[in-house]
Amino acid sequence: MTTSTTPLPARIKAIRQLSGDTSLFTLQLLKQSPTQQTTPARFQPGQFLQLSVAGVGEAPISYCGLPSVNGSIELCIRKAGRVTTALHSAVVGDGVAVRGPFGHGFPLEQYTGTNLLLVAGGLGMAPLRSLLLALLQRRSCFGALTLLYGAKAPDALLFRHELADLATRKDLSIRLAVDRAGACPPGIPSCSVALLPDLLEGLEIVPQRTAVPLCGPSAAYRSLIPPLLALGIPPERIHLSLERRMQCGTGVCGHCAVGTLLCCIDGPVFAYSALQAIEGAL
Amino acid sequence: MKRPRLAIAGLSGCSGCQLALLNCEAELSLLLEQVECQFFPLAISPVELTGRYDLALVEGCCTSRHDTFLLRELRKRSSRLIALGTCAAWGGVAAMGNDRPRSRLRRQVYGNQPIPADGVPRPVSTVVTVDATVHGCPPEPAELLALLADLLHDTLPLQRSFPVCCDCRMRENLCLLQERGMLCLGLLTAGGCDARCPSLGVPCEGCRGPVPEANVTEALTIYRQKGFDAPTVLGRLRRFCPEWQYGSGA
Amino acid sequence: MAVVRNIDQIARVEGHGRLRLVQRQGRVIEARFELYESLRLFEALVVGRCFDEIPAIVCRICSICSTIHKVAALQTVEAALGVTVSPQTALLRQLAVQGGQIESHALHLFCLALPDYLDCGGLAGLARKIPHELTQGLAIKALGNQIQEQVGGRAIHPFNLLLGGMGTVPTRDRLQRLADDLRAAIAAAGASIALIAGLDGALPPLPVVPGCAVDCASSLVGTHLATTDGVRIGADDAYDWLDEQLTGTSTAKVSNFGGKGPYLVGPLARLNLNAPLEPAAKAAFRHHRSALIAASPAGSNLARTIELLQAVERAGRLIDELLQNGLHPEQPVSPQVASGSATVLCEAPRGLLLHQYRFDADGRCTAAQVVTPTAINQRALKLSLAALVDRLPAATADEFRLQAERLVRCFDPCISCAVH
Amino acid sequence: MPSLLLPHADIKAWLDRLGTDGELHAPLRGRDGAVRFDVVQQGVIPDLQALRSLLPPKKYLLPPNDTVLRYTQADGYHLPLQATTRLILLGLHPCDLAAIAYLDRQFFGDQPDPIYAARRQRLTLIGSSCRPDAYCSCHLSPSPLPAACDLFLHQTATGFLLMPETPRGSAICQATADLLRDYEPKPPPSPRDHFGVAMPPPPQTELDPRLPDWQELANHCLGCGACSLACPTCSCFELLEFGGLDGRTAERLLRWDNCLFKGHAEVAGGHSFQKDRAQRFRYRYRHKYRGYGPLQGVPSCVGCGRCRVQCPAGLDLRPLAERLEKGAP
Ligand SMILES: Cc1cc2nc3c(=O)[nH]c(=O)nc-3n(C[C@H](O)[C@H](O)[C@H](O)COP(=O)(O)OP(=O)(O)OC[C@H]3O[C@@H](n4cnc5c(N)ncnc54)[C@H](O)[C@@H]3O)c2cc1C
Ligand code: SF4
Ligand code: SF4
Ligand code: SF4
Repeated sequence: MTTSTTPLPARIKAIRQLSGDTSLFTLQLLKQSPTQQTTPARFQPGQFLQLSVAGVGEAPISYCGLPSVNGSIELCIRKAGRVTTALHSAVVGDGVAVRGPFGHGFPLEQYTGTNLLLVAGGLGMAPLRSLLLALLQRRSCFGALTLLYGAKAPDALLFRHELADLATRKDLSIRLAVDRAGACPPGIPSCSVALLPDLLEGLEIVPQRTAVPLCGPSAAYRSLIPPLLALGIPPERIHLSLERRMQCGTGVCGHCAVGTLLCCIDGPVFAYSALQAIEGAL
Repeated sequence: MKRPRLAIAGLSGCSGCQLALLNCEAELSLLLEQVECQFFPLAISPVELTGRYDLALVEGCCTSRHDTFLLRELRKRSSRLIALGTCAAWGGVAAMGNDRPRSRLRRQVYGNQPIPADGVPRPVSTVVTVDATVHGCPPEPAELLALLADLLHDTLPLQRSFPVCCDCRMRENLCLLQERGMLCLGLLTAGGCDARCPSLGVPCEGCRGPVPEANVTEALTIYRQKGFDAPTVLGRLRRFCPEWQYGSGA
Repeated sequence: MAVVRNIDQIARVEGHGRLRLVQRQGRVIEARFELYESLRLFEALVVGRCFDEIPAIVCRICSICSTIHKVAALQTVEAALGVTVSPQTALLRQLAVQGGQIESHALHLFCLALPDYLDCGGLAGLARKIPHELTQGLAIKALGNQIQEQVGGRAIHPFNLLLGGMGTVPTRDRLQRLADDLRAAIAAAGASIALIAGLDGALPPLPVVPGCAVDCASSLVGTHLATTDGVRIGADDAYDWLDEQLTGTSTAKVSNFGGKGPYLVGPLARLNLNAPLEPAAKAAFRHHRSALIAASPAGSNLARTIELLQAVERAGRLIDELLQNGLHPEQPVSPQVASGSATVLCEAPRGLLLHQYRFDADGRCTAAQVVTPTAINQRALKLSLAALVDRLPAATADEFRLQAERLVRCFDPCISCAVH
Repeated sequence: MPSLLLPHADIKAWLDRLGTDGELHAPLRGRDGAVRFDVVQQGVIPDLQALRSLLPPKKYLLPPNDTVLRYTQADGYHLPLQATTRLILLGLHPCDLAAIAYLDRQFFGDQPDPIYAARRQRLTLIGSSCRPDAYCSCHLSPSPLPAACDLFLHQTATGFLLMPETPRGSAICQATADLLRDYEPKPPPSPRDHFGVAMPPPPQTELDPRLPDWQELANHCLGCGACSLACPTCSCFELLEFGGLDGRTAERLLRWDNCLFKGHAEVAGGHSFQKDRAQRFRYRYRHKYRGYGPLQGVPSCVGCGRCRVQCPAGLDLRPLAERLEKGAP
């Protein structure tokens, strides 16, 4: 019961700046939730939690790392409004509070044995990193693994160093795109000046055996989905994470309806087939 | 924790927004402990701008050269600048006569006697960028205190967008416009005052300025049905904000 | 060679005023207090507006005096259009005005003036030096605001005071609670008289300025002006007699008093013109009589403190009277629209206030005049500053400035009002 | 079993007795002529003929401004203390009862909302029959919701027929048995009979954004929020956090929101997922006539007519609903 309403205390354990306005926050839960089964640290990639800064408010944030048993949580947060600005002026050791996990994540169980094409635009990399790490943990269960990731400029690419390391792996193919070239910070794996959909060109895809987890802004969805469909990917295997205004995260505040679905409990990850007919879903 | 530095300044106005703060008698001593109020001519001497400010609160509209100078100076020195109250946000009562030539208004008051040059009263945001706005003539004490609490939490107030009617209906008031045929501007006015006036049976005079997406066209139709012609209503609307967007809210 | 030094903005007064000191050979030879508030031109803004809009607009002339401006405008419009309000409304208006008086006087004394005598710059310093007195003072100030809130609907720019009546009559419970709190505050208000009287004024002896006030009973509204030197002017002639002119570099007009004067308006003038007093205030006045009768403007703060006590007592008595009469819901009287004009004289916290409006047959305002106490006081202040220059021949500019600011604050100037 | 009749003459005595088991709230007509649910003082007779209160009884379950969490440095976030006085709500019409049933389903869901649950538990609901007017559309509500209550009062010419529906309701009847008479003629109708008729379940097709009706509604809508605030099942809320001036405490406030407000679907940076009012009308429409989330397929309009009465522009979604919900898309 408490998980749905009372945020649990946590402490900021580490802050790592990833780009001009985005940092990776590692939180440490200070208390287990009273009902042991659910803890904000155990989740499915694609799920989110509600992060509170006392005196400022609460914001929905996607998990960006792996579930943990010791109560450690990684979140990648962009400075955007009240809560996120307050967070960006916080320092290691400061207290925050969390409740979650909420929503439906990516359907990992469906992915066994399939090829996966992960496509991230901008901050969409946050939940997809969580997914990618989970896939790599059980790498042998899945087929070919490809990550396409686009950002505005080279210095806006999140997790640059991690990506550079991952790029050396044989069992994962990574393609990066930036809207405009810029000073290239060191350690960046090769990236092309291109739009995200351009990265699809020349990819070898077996449409019937591929699932596409997608995460990015609406504009990215609108430009990516038609070419994906054209490649023959079935709409029910395109999984995208939607952003909506959220207050409660538990399906009662009435803010996040997409058609007659609620983003917070029916999503935030939806199969495209469920959204196709809905006005303004993307 | 370092105490945030605060500057509170008045341009052309009645000092009401600043007084609203001094009227928070019960909270004043706590406030004085929490923030360093370095520039506040109404209540603190000496008057001098020094260093940088975490927050500048600016009351009043920008009329004279002196107003403009002070405003620019505050903007340069402050991380955040808040337009405090309706004059700062919209021009307020002083801008009510902006539909007439300024020289004519001046002649009406001073005849042909020479007076120092002045300008046309205008909102603060036409001169400098504004980080947030607190509405009201005067602002609600609770909103002022929330703003200062936000300062202590390193953030800015949420800018909301509902009309006074929303406050009014939440208080379960009988609608003065519909049931009493009074010229209540609650439909078009930014809420947040807890419907102070209608709750006492006094129609809203629009002291908080336009609500975002105000549907003036439709409101004029409704007011006309209640017997108020457009010039009367527009005159009322201009009491606190000289320039309204008339387009339908759609 | 003369050197001019500007103190660009005097702090702890309402509005924008600067002190200009002219020095020769290190000595201050002239001091001027100039008001440079931006023009808002209320007297022109209301022209063309319907009579029922005037009070809500002009009350925005000043926040500290908004209640008395509102009431003055209401009474003027009502007088012009021949409206009489119920005795209950009349009492409630008086009560609101007393609330305004309490708030204004307490603000000045406890927030703006006291630091002058305790060698600090404002509230933070006071909180360190006299925490107990400050808390008490702020509590009295809060009471003034609560009265304005209960009766006027809001502490600043009261909206519940309407043409012809009230929006909603306050409830018995609320008024009773206020009356209890007011009664309890009498002691604290009395203690503040001792506090102010005990402070070293430090200002050198200055000339006495004759006083001028509305000849009114305790209602603060009256029909005549009276001066300590025996002039008596009816409301209809008052505007002409005050004879406002623009002079010098201030944006506020100055009164010429029909070629006489200058006169001082405000608490000291009221006490010198025998404004009726409640028992405790009367006793305090008797006790301090010698420091008040025919005193220079430097005595203003003491006079103001006695008036603070007076307002606390008076407000309590007004509530008693209201409760005794029983509270009745009432509908505002709607005026007949007709042409007309009227002038109302009343006492704002800082002194004489005049509102005058003229309406055409459609009820639209064709002319408006507002004369405010701070504007009127400019000549008295000028005279006092000149005397200060004479009395402090050896002072350095900084020493002089300190005294000059003290003197200015004795007048409790309200510059938004003065310029309007 | 014979029904129980409370004769008109004994109502006052009955009410006084009721009030001993909790605070009695019922529709009262104020001096301004408006009807509001409020506490019934001894000796005051509530207006049981009144058709609709300004605010619906949702204010007892989901107050318009409600502190839902407090924060202190020592204890972190915690639930505020809840008042536990029992409340008896009397004079709830079948539509308002159905609306409470709707809120129950929403807030009890998988995980009950603790504050709602506590508030709900302390309520005793006493319904009463009514005579719908032209604004009511309860007879058109295709709602599967029950008009459930503890006790239902059926108004007749001679008095009220008391129909207990729960043990709590029966207990009230027993405790006041001396004031009640047996009433033989025929069994009174159940509350459900007062409310709703079978209509085809709502079609789950998407709403056609090209219908001119949306733009027409949008042009006239003032965005004042009256409709949703007055609606017994509109329950959109926002959560606002206010920090204390001490910098160490905070409280989180739940405040009614409205899907027609500009900010309803706005996210950081000012982007909105419901950009224009026409689109927002479809949002409202979906919730009212088709339901969303776990309550998909459960229309939430119970036909009380408040939105139509209170809209200053006189807007009415009902004719459109009649057109769109009769099976056709
Ligand atoms: C499922 C989901 C996952 C998200 N994951 C991330 C993430 O991993 N990293 C990240 O940086 N951002 C993420 N966001 C966006 C993030 O929630 C917003 O940037 C954040 O709410 C802004 O809050 P604020 O208080 O800083 O801004 P303000 O604009 O001041 O927000 C005020 C309130 O509005 C609501 N709100 C504002 N913007 C949004 C928004 N975009 N989405 C939902 N509610 C909003 C919140 O309830 C917030 O309390 C996610 C959003 C959703 C819906
Ligand atoms: S009285 Fe005024 S503010 Fe209240 S609902 Fe009616 S129009 Fe809106
Ligand atoms: S009701 Fe209207 S006039 Fe009154 S305080 Fe609110 S916005 Fe101002
Ligand atoms: S939509 Fe209108 S008629 Fe239906 S329940 Fe809500 S307020 Fe009543």
